[in-house]
Order: sequence, then C-alpha cells, then structure tokens
Amino acid sequence: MAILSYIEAVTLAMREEMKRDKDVFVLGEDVGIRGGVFRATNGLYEEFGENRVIDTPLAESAIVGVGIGAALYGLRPIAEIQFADFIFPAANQIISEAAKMRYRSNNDWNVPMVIRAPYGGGVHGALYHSQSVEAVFTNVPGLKIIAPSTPYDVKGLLKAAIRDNDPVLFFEHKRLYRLVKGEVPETDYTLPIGKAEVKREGDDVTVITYGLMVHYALQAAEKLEKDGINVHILDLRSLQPLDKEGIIEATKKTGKVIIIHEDNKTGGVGGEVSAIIAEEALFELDAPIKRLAGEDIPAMPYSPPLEKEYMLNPEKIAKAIKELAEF
Amino acid sequence: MAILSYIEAVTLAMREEMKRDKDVFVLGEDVGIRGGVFRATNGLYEEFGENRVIDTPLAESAIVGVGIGAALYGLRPIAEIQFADFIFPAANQIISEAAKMRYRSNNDWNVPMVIRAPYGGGVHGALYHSQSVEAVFTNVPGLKIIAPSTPYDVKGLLKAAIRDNDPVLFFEHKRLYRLVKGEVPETDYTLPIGKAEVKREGDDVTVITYGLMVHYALQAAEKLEKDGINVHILDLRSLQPLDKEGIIEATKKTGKVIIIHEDNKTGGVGGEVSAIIAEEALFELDAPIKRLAGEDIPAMPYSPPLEKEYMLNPEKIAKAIKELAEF
Amino acid sequence: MIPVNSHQSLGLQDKDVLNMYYYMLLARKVDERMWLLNRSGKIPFVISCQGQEAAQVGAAFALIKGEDYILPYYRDVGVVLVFGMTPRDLMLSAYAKAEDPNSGGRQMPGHFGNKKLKTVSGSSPVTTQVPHAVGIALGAKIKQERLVAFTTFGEGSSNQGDFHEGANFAGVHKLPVIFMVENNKYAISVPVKKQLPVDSVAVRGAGYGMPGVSVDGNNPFEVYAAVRAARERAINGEGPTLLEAVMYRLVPHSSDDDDRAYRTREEVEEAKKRDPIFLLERYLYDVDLLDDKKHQEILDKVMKEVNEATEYAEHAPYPDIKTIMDHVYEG
Amino acid sequence: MIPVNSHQSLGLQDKDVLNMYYYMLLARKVDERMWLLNRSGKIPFVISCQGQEAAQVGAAFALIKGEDYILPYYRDVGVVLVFGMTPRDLMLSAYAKAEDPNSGGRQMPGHFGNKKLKTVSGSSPVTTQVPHAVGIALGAKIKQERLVAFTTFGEGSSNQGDFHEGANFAGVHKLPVIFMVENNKYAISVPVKKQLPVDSVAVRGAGYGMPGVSVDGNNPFEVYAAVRAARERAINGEGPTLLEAVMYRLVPHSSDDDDRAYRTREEVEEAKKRDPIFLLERYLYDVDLLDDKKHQEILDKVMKEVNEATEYAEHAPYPDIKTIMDHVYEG
Ligand SMILES: Cc1ncc(C[n+]2csc(CCOP(=O)(O)OP(=O)(O)O)c2C)c(N)n1
Ligand SMILES: Cc1ncc(C[n+]2csc(CCOP(=O)(O)OP(=O)(O)O)c2C)c(N)n1
Ligand SMILES: [Mg+2]
Ligand SMILES: [Mg+2]
Repeated sequence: MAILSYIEAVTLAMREEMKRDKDVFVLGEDVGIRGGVFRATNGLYEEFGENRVIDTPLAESAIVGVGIGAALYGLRPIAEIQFADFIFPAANQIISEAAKMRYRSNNDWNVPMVIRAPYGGGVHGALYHSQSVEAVFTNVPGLKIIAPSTPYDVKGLLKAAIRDNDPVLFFEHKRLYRLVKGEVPETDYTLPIGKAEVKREGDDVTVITYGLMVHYALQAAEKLEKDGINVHILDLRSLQPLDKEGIIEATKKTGKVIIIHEDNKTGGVGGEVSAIIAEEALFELDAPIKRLAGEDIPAMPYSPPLEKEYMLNPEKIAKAIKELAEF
Repeated sequence: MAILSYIEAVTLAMREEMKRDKDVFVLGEDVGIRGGVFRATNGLYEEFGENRVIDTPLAESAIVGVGIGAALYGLRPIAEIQFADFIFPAANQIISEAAKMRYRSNNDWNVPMVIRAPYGGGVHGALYHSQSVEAVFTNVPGLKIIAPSTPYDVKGLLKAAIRDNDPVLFFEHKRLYRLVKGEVPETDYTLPIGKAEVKREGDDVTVITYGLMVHYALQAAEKLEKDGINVHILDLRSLQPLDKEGIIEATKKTGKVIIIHEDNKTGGVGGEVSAIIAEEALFELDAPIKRLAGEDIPAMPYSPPLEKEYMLNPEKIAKAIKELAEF
Repeated sequence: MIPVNSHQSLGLQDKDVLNMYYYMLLARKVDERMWLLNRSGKIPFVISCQGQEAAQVGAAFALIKGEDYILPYYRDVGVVLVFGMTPRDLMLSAYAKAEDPNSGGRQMPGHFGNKKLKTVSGSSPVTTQVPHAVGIALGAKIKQERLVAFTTFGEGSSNQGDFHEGANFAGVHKLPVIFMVENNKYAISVPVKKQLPVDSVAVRGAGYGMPGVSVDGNNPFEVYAAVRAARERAINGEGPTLLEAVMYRLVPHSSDDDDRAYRTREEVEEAKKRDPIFLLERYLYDVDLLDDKKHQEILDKVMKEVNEATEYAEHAPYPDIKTIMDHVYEG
Repeated sequence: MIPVNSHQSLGLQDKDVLNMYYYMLLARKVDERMWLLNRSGKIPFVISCQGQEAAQVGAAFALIKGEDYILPYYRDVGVVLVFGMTPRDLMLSAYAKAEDPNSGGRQMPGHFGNKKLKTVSGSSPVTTQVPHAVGIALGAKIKQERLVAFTTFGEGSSNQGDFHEGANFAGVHKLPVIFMVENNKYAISVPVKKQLPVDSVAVRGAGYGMPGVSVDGNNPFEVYAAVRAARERAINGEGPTLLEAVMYRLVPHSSDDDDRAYRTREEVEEAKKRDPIFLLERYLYDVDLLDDKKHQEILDKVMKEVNEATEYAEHAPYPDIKTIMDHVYEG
C-alpha cells in the first residue's frame, strides 16, 4: 500500500478512472500541459493526450456548460474549477442545468459529471483564493457534494463520483493537498457517497466536521485526551446527501455535539446538521448544540494576522470542546 | 390610509423613493414601457423617463454588474430580476462583487443597490418560475436579504432597502402580488432591516416563517384556535441578518417551535433558524424543533396535482402545528 | 416574396417542399389550438412559434434525424415536429399530463426534450443550451462521430454570457455546432434596438472565427440552404457557424403578455403580410404544387391530427402525486 | 522599433515622454523588487506587470486624472501609478499592512482600489470589472458628467460572459467607456490560440457596434493615441471603444507559477528583445532626450522611491486583528 499525499490521491483516482473508462475526460483551465495550477492533473495530458485533457478558454460557465453537453452526449467529464472561489460564474449552469436535468426530463436525460474545485484557506490566498463555497450549493437538490479529508477517502470518493450518474461537486481542501499523507490502496475501491465516517471514537463530546477541520479536531482530541476528555469525531465526507443516521448515531454517542467548519457560520452546513439533530434527536442532548465556524465576514483576509485570526486551529477547537465537555 | 395590494406597495415604495432622491433609478428586463412583466414598475417610465427606468438587454450578470458600477459611481440602482429563478447568471456579480466590495476595499467603496426578484410558487410557474432561491444567498456575508409578507412591510422595508448603503436582495413572493391587500400609510415610513415581527400572539406553539407562508400560518392558526390551540407566529421578514433575539423570544413564548418555509427543506433558511435556537435556547424547548418545508426536489412541477402536492397550505400547516401542540 | 422556382436549385424536391408546408402548417395549427385552449381556461400557458415556422422547419429539414442533436428553444414547435415530436406529445405537455415525453408534465410547454429524438431537454433560463450544444459537439469530436449539434435562441438571449462563452469555445475547438438566432425583433417588450447595438447578430460570427450569416427567416428555402451549408462545414471539421434568421413574432410573447402595451397594431398588421405560412402558400400555388383541393386536404389532415391530439391529451391522466420525489437522483 | 520622432505628432511633449519613461521604469522596478522580496520570503505573492508597462502607462497618460475612473486589472501597476498610487502604497499592499490604501491588507497585491484616485476596487474573479465600468459610464451619462470609465483585462479574460454582456450594454447605450485588452499571449499556461479562435480580440468590437482597434502594446505612444481617440469618442457621446494592446508577458504568471512547463526559453528571450522599457530607452537616446547621465538620474530617483517604499512598508504595522469584523456592512 502506497503512502500518498491528498493531491496525489486526486490524480491517481482520475488516472485510474480514465484508464478504466475511455469516456472519462478532463477539462478546465491549465489542466493540460501545465497539469493544473496545483498539479492535480499532473501527467494526465502526457498519458491521455489533448483530446481527453482539455485546456479550455478562461470561462467557467462554458467549462461547466460544455461539460454538461458532453455528459448528455454520453461522456463522463471531470471539470476543474481552478479555485472554488471562481465557481460562481458557473452557478447558473450548475444550479439550473446540471442539478435539474434528470428531474426536469422525467429521467430521460442525466448529467454524469464531476466538478472538482479546490477550496479553503490557510494558504495566504486572501479573499478570493480561500473561500469555502459548499453551503451555497447545499440547498440545491439534484447535486451531490463531497468534501473529503484524507487521501484514502479522496481516492474512494472521487472514483465513486466519476462513476456516479448524477452531477457531483467535489471540493478538495487546498491546504490538505500537501499537508496530509496517508495510505492509499492500489486496489480499485470506491466509497459510498452520503456516508459519514467516525474518524475517532470517544464518549464525552461529539465533533461533527469535514475537510481540514477533521485533522484539527483530531489534534485537539489528542490534546484533550490528556485532560481526560474523550472526543468522538464524525467526518461528514458528503455534504449532500448528509448522512442523517450517522449524525444521529454520533449524537447519541455523547449527548454533546459541536459542529465545526471553516466556512462562515451563518448559513453554513452546520446549520443543517444542527437542525437535523434538533428535529430528530433532541432528547439525546445534554447540552446546546454548538457551532464553531468561520466568522461572518465576506471572506478570509490576506494579511497574515487576520488570516490566522479567521482560521480555526487545534487550540481554538480544543478550547471549545473543553467548554462543552464541562457544560 | 389606502388599501393596497402587495405589488402596489412595491410600486409605491419605488415611486416615493425616486421622487425623494434623484439618484434612485430602476433597471431590468421589460421594466420600461411594459412596466415589468408583473407590472411592478407600472407608471415609472412615464413618470421618470427612460433615463431612470432602463430596459436592459437580456443579461442578468450585466443588470447586476452595471448596477454595481452605477452604485459605485454614487447612484442608487434598483435592479429587477424578472423571476428569482433567473438570478443565477448574476450569482458571481452578487456574491463575489456586491457582497464583498465594502469589506475588500476596507470601507472605501460600497454598493448601495437593491436587487428585487419575484420568487415562490403556486402560480403554475413550473420548475423555473416558482423557485425560492433565498437560501443560496444566506451564506454570503455582506448581503442583506428581505422577504416581506404584507403590503405594509413591503413599503417600509423596500424603502429601507433603497436607502441602505449596502446591497440588499429583496424577494417578493409573486403569489402575494395580488392575493394580499392591506393598509399602507401614505406617510414616508421605513422599517428596520433585520427585525422580525410577531404577526400573531399565542402560547401553545411558535411558528417561525416568512413570505406567503405567514398567511397560510395565520389561516391555520385561526382554524386551530377553535381546537383550543393558540399559535404564536413570528414573521422573519429579514433573512439576513436574522433577528436572533426575536427568534429566541418567540421560542421562549411557547417552548415548541415549528419553522415553515416554501423553499426546500435541506439547506433552507429553517436550518439556520433551528441551529440558532438549538445553540442559544435549547433549554427553553419542550419538543424537538420541527421544520415543515418544500420537498427536496429540484423545483416545483408544472402539472397541477404535483404543484399542489409540493405547496404547503393551511391544512398541512395546521396538521403539523397540531401534532407539535400535542407532543 | 419567395422567388418563383427557387426550391429546385437548392436540392429540394417538390415533395420536400410540400412536406415543409405541412410541418409549418402543423406547427401553426398546434399553436393556435393552444391559444384557444388557454383562453378557454383549459391550459395555463402558451408560448408561440407563430411567425417563425419557416425558419424552424427550413432549418430542421437540413439536419439529419437520428444523427444530429437538436437543442431547441421554447418557440421551436416547427423544429421538434420535424424531428419526430408529435402533436399529441405537444398537447400532452400543454396539458401537463403524465405521458408528456418532454418532462412528464413537470415543465411548461415549450420545454422540449426527448432522448430518443436526440432532442435535448431545455430549461427556462435562456441561452443555457448554447454551451450544451457545444459540449455535444465536443463529445462527437472526441468520439469521432459525424454529426452536428444544432441550437437556437432569440436575439435577446444572444446577449447572455453563455452565448459568448459557448461560441468562443466552439470556435477554438472548431466544433460541429450550428447556432441559429431566431431574430423576431422583440424580447418580450424590448425591441431589438434596445437589445443590440448592431443590425444583425450575425456580425458577431467574425469575433468567433466563424461565418456569420443572416437570412430571411420567412423563407424556408433560404434557411434550409444556410443550415445545410453550415452542416457541411461542421461535418467536414471546418467548425461552427452562426446563423441569424430574421422574422417577426406575430403574437404576444406568451399567453401572459399583452403586446398592445409596447407595439402598434399597424406594425403587427404590416408584419402579417410577410407571414411565412402565407408566403409559402402563395409560392406553392405559383409553382403549381398546390391548388384549393390539395390545400384543403393538407389542412384537413393537420386539423385531424390537432383535434385527435387535443382530445387525447385532454383525457390523459395527470402524473400520480406519488411520483413527485422520483428522479431527483438515479434509482 | 518605435519610429523616431513619433511622439510630437501625437501631441506628446518631450517632458511627457520622459515622464512616461519614468513611470514605466518605476512600475518595472517596483515589480522587480516584489519578486526579490517574494523569493527571499518576505512577501507571499507577486503578480507582474513586466512587459506591459508601455501599454499601461501610455493608456493612463491619455486619461484625465481626477475626472476619469479606472478599473484596472491585477497587472496594471503602470496604470495605477500614473493615476496617483505611490510605490509606498503598492509595497504596503504587498506586505499586507494596515495602511495599504487598496484594502488595508485584506486583498492580495494587484487588487487595486482607491476612491480618492477614482481607482475602483478590483477582485480576483476576472472580468467582473467590465460591467462595473459600464455602470460607471451609465452613471456619468445619467448625471450628464463628462468623463470616461477605463477598464483593462487580459485576452483570456475577454472570453468570460461578463465581457460580452458589458460590451453589449455599453454599445446599446453608447456609453463613455473604454475597454482595453492587454493581450500578453498567455492566460497562465494557455496560449492565445487555445483561448481565441481569432487573431485579435479587437475584431469583436464590430459585434458591439464599436470600433475595435489593435495596437502595438510595446509602443506607449501608439497606445496613448488610441486611448486618446477613444476618450474623444466617448466624451462626445459616440460610445465605447474596444482596444487591444499586444505585448508579451515577460515573466511567469505569478510568483506561484513556473512558466518553463509550457513555453520555451527561446520564445521568452525573443520577446525580451521587444521589452518595452528597452525600446523606449532606445527611442529616448535616439531622439536625444536621454543620455547616460540623465538615465542614471532617473534610475536613481526610481530606486530611491522603491527603496523607501520597501523600507516603510516592511516596518509598517499589520492591521489589528480586532478589525477583522469591520466593514462587512456600513457602520
Ligand atoms: C436568464 C433569463 N432571464 C429572463 C428570462 C425571462 N424571459 C423569457 S423569454 C424572454 C425574452 C426572450 O427574448 P428573445 O431571446 O428575443 O426570444 P423570443 O422570446 O423573442 O423568441 C425573457 C426576458 C429567462 N427566461 N431567462
Ligand atoms: C473567474 C476566474 N477564473 C479563473 C481565475 C484564475 N486565473 C487568474 S489569472 C488567470 C489567467 C488570466 O489570463 P489573461 O486574462 O490572459 O490575463 P493575464 O494574466 O495574461 O494578464 C486565471 C485563469 C480567475 N482569477 N478568475
Ligand atoms: Mg426575440
Ligand atoms: Mg494574457
């Protein structure tokens, strides 16, 4: 079993799927000879040629819209949006078209497409290269949304997304690209979309989170272990559909829930998770449902002290968990 | 005091503000000689001329983007998006530009613009003329979002929005345009953005809602009154910022909360409201926080039985309230 | 106004021309029936092809059914009929009945789609189909299949960003796609001079490295020839073409519109003199392909189809409400 | 390569030309310093104007400071310097310090903005400034004020829908706006032939009813003349102009890029022979406006400014973290 970085797992999943199915192809800005600005498509151009690794003009609505057309034709496009912050010019194609195609045609047409987008901060990316945009799309039935945290999950979920017959937004945390390494089997495995995973067992406080924050929560949990606080960590992995049973089970485990995300608090995914618990597992709770999330500012500033102030980290997380444990 | 319909209140607010401030102008599709496809700008072209009531080309990103430019120049544009369903081509201008301008320029530039959009269903509008799109924008700090339910609130809040120095999305429920009439003072009043209003006092169950559903909830409450169930109804009116204190107070009033909206349940505004309660008023609750909302389908079908099935109505609402009362 | 004996030189046989007439008339009569049904409260909405039938039918005749993909816009009754949609299908859609092959009654009429007929499902936000057409053409290029994607949209809609992005993408990759603007002079109430700073959308072709051709949309032969030429180019790997068919929207924007608010009756009456159905009729009489008897025969056939379709659709069942959650995702 | 004695006939005085040279050199030296600071780990990011200074400074000289609005894109160091931004301002931004007038250190360098200087705040998603420029021009028209809005963007960015929608709007309303494409041949790694199916973005002007003019972006006088003419047109109510200045991006896309992956060193070396700073220097020597002594004087002045700016910015304070929530909304 190889040890791969998060981004290597992204590349590997695409390479394997492109080998496996000649209908899979990649399109986006700088994905060709450059191999992507983050190098996620590194080597694919050389291996599969410019017919299947297509450098598009600089136009996101066309990247997604042309991808939709190719998907309708029977191909399986993987569209790269260079930074998640630049997905909004394509919002209409994603929300009005990709998400609604199957429903509106009464199951006649469908859009088997993956839209990959690096998101998240902590990389000196400033207001427009650091955003978490996932919540904008969680009110849109017809889309699936994935935000994995480990190389293992990346490979399994990206492969599942590529084989899925509906449109999938696949959000890759760019800070994780090279920060995190992990074991990734060479086998051809997929993971189920819509299933959360317990990344740590514990019985004092339940953390529900995803993306980079999974790792910060794990670090916080290590620390708290020493103080005798046992933290249970649920990694959502899929944000649409949410794993309701997984969420409720994790709630029952401790009766104290804190939802953590890097994205702005208001209107974030945490609200939906909290509402599910408050609706379906209220009497399991021993404490208010806490949310620890990014401040409600338009986006993350560039200036290092402000970026640091915005970002959650293991210390802030440990503090919040501790408070909840002591509630 | 005149009795006006909801849409007449829209028109009146714009007319008064255009008279009051020559920097206010209107732009959008068919807003000129046609007076808007719903007739919301009826008479404005004749009264203020084509320099201040501008029929734009059919291009929403330009309607909003050009509006932003005019606002930067010092004018106060009111942009009409013909149907809220067609706001997505402008998503990038709204989310990346209007919402972030003040923050990104460190308070140097700002965008005093209103974007009006008729939303909601029950009008045989089918998948693309019935949508509730508000939740897509509630994760975007820098925007204000208003969704009024009565002619009185329309006038006061639209005038407040026009005078606000930040971008405001003003969602008008198109089913209410001619359905609801009410007293609207001739005086020049505004209402505070971000303040919910108790539309009915009661002490058994608290309904938190907005838009058309306020009226359906009021009808349901009438009915339930006879069964001895007293319903407390909070009309959010503003969806961004949410009136946290108002929400918590309304929760305390009864200890049983049901949040109702026409929009899809998952990722809807109800999730955020529920999360606020679960975080800040958990111990006031005597029952799980319920959400009654649109089914999680891409949008509302055309076929009359399906449209009816999708829409909430006083009966469905009464039933849900009753269940909660009996909890 | 259609030059006498012009169809032969374009490779159109007499029977093709009569067939064109049949489809144009069929489109018109389906449309007229829908207005009647709407005004009598039987269906909630109509959006019309009236005035655009020549362009639609002429264009569709130049395509190859079963091979080419079409991505029509909401007025394209003529296009979809030629491609195999039946009046019954259209009526089922107007009545929003379960059997509607376009959407099972989920979408408004005018939102065409049928995979079997290579008719791609359309939505209401305008111009979104343009990149889809380009994507289909890209797919065909990748798979090395010889076909074209044909898409239409209004002149107002050509001002959406998606037109620009789609046309540019197609130009760069020299894709087999045909963009046809149906310039009917209005976008709801907004006249073309408030939509466009140029006289013809076709001039924009040059900016995308493709021919831009403007033709008389009231003459089905001219449109046929232009689309045929564009198809040739596309199939031969020479890339996309931007066509503009110029005509006039003879009726209000839709059943919800009242066009008296923004255009004079004189203007409309003037345009009616160039009604494409009327022009083709005159042509057919002039070249002796039609006489009163034959004319009546065709009309009877068309009306029979329209009547049967209406009858069928009116009595067909609505979708079961239990289906409301179906097909959000696969399975 | 700049024809000898060509500046006078364009109405440029000797001192203007020397001034242009000063600004171009200043832009270059600020930029070079930022690379040094980046490579030595002092600032996280640079995005460069190198190779585009002639177009930027030439254009800005044709505008009227204090009246016209500029909506520059991230490479426009030359434009903003002429409009009054100082090297210190730019360095404060590069260091993300509190005093940065562009954003108080909130945005990356290259995201210019300063209301006092009528320099409109820009973001990262490309081309969004195009409709803003049109809106400013619309505002000026509504208020009957005589000024132009000038905006720039790359040739890759011209393929965004916002370009089309903005240009069309400006064309329809004949607004006083100037669109200038800085065609530096690459959009990050993607060469212009994969972005555009045409040789010049300027050909698109015709589609919006406006002149489309392509000029040598290495010649500041040519750009100056073209912008001046466009400004005349605009001010006289004749509407917008689309300009394209053709040049070459001499350095990688940004400090995060490595251009060896996608273009040869020979190509870059070849382009360096047309480095606009070098061309203008040669011109100034040829027309006797510069000699070694004067040259050194200017260079010294520029370097002094750059040094002082760096020094100042390096020691300036960061924004207080307590300000992080400020200015989401008014008040
Ligand atoms: C993105 C979007 N904005 C607005 C509308 C509302 N709308 C429907 S049709 C129409 C006018 C279309 O005009 P044109 O493109 O000329 O086509 P025509 O109807 O004249 O055939 C408008 C504004 C829409 N459907 N989609
Ligand atoms: C909407 C959007 N998509 C992608 C990007 C990422 N990006 C930044 S610059 C750039 C290339 C721009 O090329 P061009 O317009 O030619 O300008 P140049 O950098 O060459 O001056 C890209 C793709 C972006 N900033 N915005
Ligand atoms: Mg039209
Ligand atoms: Mg470039």
